[in-house]
Amino acid sequence: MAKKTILPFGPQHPVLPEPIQLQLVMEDEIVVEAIPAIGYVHRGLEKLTETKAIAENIFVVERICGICSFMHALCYCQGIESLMNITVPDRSRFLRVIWGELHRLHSHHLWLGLLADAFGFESLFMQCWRNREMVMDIMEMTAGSRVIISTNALGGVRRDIDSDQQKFILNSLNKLQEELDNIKRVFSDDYTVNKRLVDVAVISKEDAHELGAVGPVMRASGLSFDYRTTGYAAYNELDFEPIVEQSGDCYARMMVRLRECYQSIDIIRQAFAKLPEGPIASPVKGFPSGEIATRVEQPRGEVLYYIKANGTNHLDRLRVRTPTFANIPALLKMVKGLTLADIPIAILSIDPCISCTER
Amino acid sequence: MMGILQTAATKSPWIVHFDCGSCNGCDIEILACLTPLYDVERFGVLNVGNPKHADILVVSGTANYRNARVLRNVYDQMPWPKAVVAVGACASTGGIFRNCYNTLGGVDKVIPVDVYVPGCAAKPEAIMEGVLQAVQVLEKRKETGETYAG
Amino acid sequence: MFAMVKNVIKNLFSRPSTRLFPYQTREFFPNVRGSIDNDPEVCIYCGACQMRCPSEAIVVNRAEKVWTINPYKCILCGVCAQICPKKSIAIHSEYVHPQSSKVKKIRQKKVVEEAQSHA
Amino acid sequence: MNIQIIAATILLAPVIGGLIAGIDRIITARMQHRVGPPLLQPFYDVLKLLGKENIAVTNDQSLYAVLYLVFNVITLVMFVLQMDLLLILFMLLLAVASLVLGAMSANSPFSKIGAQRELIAILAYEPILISSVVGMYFVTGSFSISRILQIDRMLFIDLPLLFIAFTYVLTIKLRKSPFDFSTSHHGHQELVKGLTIEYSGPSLAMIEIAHWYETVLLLLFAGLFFANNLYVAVAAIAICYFAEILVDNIAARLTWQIMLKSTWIPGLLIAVVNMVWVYIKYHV
Repeated sequence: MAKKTILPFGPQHPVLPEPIQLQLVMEDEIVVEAIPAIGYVHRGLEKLTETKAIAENIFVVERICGICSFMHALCYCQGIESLMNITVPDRSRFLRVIWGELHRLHSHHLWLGLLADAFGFESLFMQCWRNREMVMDIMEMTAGSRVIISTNALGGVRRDIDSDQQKFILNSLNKLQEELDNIKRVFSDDYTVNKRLVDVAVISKEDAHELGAVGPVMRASGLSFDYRTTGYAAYNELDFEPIVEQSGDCYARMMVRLRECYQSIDIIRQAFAKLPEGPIASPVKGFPSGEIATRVEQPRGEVLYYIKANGTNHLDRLRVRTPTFANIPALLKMVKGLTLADIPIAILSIDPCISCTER
Repeated sequence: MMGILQTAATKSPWIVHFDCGSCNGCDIEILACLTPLYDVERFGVLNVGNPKHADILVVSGTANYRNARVLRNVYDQMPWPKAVVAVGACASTGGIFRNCYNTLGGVDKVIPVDVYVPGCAAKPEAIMEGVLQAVQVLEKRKETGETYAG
Repeated sequence: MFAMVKNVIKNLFSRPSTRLFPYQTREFFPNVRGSIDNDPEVCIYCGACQMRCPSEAIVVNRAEKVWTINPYKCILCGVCAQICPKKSIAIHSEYVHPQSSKVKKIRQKKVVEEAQSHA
Repeated sequence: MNIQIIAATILLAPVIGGLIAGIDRIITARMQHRVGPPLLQPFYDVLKLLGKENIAVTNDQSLYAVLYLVFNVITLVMFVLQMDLLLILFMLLLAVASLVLGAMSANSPFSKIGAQRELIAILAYEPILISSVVGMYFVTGSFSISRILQIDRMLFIDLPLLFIAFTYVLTIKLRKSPFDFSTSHHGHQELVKGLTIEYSGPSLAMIEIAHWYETVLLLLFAGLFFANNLYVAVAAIAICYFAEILVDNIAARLTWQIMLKSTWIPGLLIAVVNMVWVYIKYHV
């Protein structure tokens, strides 16, 4: 009978930059149980939105998470817009898709780098983050800020992308695709990488469905579901298929995200090809009332916003269910029985965003 | 001999990063500082991830009731001389989350802060500049032999 | 097994992609949100920016015609510049430099004191 | 004469070791498309650590750090004085043992698991190290370095497979990826810094300096395979170390299970094949 050790994993840990604590109960190096302790990032953001004006809340919800901030703002704006029956101009719908996919690109690159770091592949981490800087440059050029781009507004977007910028973006994306080919070969073929990813932390199709996994975690287990296919923003006019892998292990989750990078590049190109001329925002008058639930597909999965408005400039209630929250049951199932060395990889494979989850 | 020790202290600032309730925006910019385009290792900066090895504590995000104790712990575990850099509007004053019910405000409510880096999210250039300023603080502490001041 | 070798060797024999900050500063893109400034001569001290600032970083004293921004509270959303009726608030691409204390940026109308003394 | 050699070794080895570490860091940075730290960075690091506060969690911890350094110095001095190779290996083992004991003495799960992994690493590389020494014995008829150096034959010609096995375990000894699971050069692993997590300030500096001695010793050991020609030996050491850096940058960290399998099955196999071959060649 092995002695049980409790390893406090976090809240300050270099592999996991975010403060969540997992108390790993271990027998030798096998984890028998993982007890999460959360609340380190809880700020009380939902309550804050009730005191701010509706338009100001865009900046608040953007700061739920710095990595997928655009998606949060998009989801919020779409909710308010449908409450107020605002039709968004066509150009801004396409611009939203472009920025959304750029965010997905940067988020997935970030994740690929962190995954490489988690299995100790420092040069691959550097390579991913170097490629990511191309996307960050695009963000900085088009939106004026690298991370939290604040381009969403009620009724449309705040900034336009002109033709020079469009040329720059498409050039960068071509370069990015070449670089992606380089790292894809490493991620998919390298012997040591495969040793660390294949058959680690498997979630079966049934489990993924039962535990309510979302996003790449679900798609890696063979369930074809992507909220973008329902056609919010301009996705209904673009041609893409949800990316699905069958094996449900860390390798499959990595492959889903890697292939989604290519998909995002493709979607951005399509969106630029179809980008209509016209205004970028429609005027917004009055205040919303009623309640609504809206959803958007984030890099990590689908996010759900519940908004209750009462006809004044303040909301009654805003509730956010983030993809990481939905994926945590799947994570807790994964980590049981893993060795300690696989724990960081398993945790990262759901792409946890604790600041989303705890708000 | 002491002179060599002092110059060495300014050439090898090891950082430990603690995310206190940040939205990840500043965190990923801190990480971006380590990556090829910014490469803080040029100044000898390493992200050691272990407070016992670190000289500079880089904090992002607001302190809240839950993580204030952890933040204090991380700070206390660092060997003297040490310096603290607060990255981003949240770490400096609480930023947009200042009025949330669970936040205490800036991290200077919990630990003494030496350099404030503004921005939301702070640019990698600003973060690097902040770390280099903290190095100056370290040098001064080394010279004066300042010890625990609270 | 050696999929990474090609990348690594290519990196080894090409110039590093590092931006040599602070020895070389990079040119920011136009319209980058770095710092917020106000032209005290154009500003009418209406206080609209104070009202709309999501993080309450701007304080306008209408009586004494003083406009103050705390860059350590500012989240650089750009709303103030967008809604300013006189367009006196400008966003510069140069970021606010780190400091050891939280210094506020104060913009004050210079002629104010003279005008008051005449009155 | 001996005292001069000993003094020169003790003074020069950390300089060389530190420079090697500096070159290593620059080449690694370039491989990652970065500029990297200045060449003297490892010295700055160590000098800085020496000037820092020493936080010890147990009484014996700092003692074990000193012991680790002392044993490494003794091992290197023994090597330079051309003493018995088997004895040198055992002294090296003592050095690692004090590092493990130091990690075990701290009541931290991270450092304890790091220590356990280091013990497994010893289990993996020690047979190969011993068999390469035994292989040298079969060729030269002696465990003593002074006798080995007198042979005017390149040992590599007789022991190519053992040299390959030796460079393989060199990755474990130098704590390079893919086998850097007990402690690693950068802190981004599940054990943070593993073995050395509880050390700080001067004790950590001592461990760093000890690493430099160890690096010099191991590279000299690799040079022993080419001992009759100095230029070839230096070139071989350089190529060997470059290969280590390259492997460090092209591989993910593996688990100790894979390490044990790969050192014991193919590693020991080629070592034994080589040993049998030289035994038949020289003794039958």
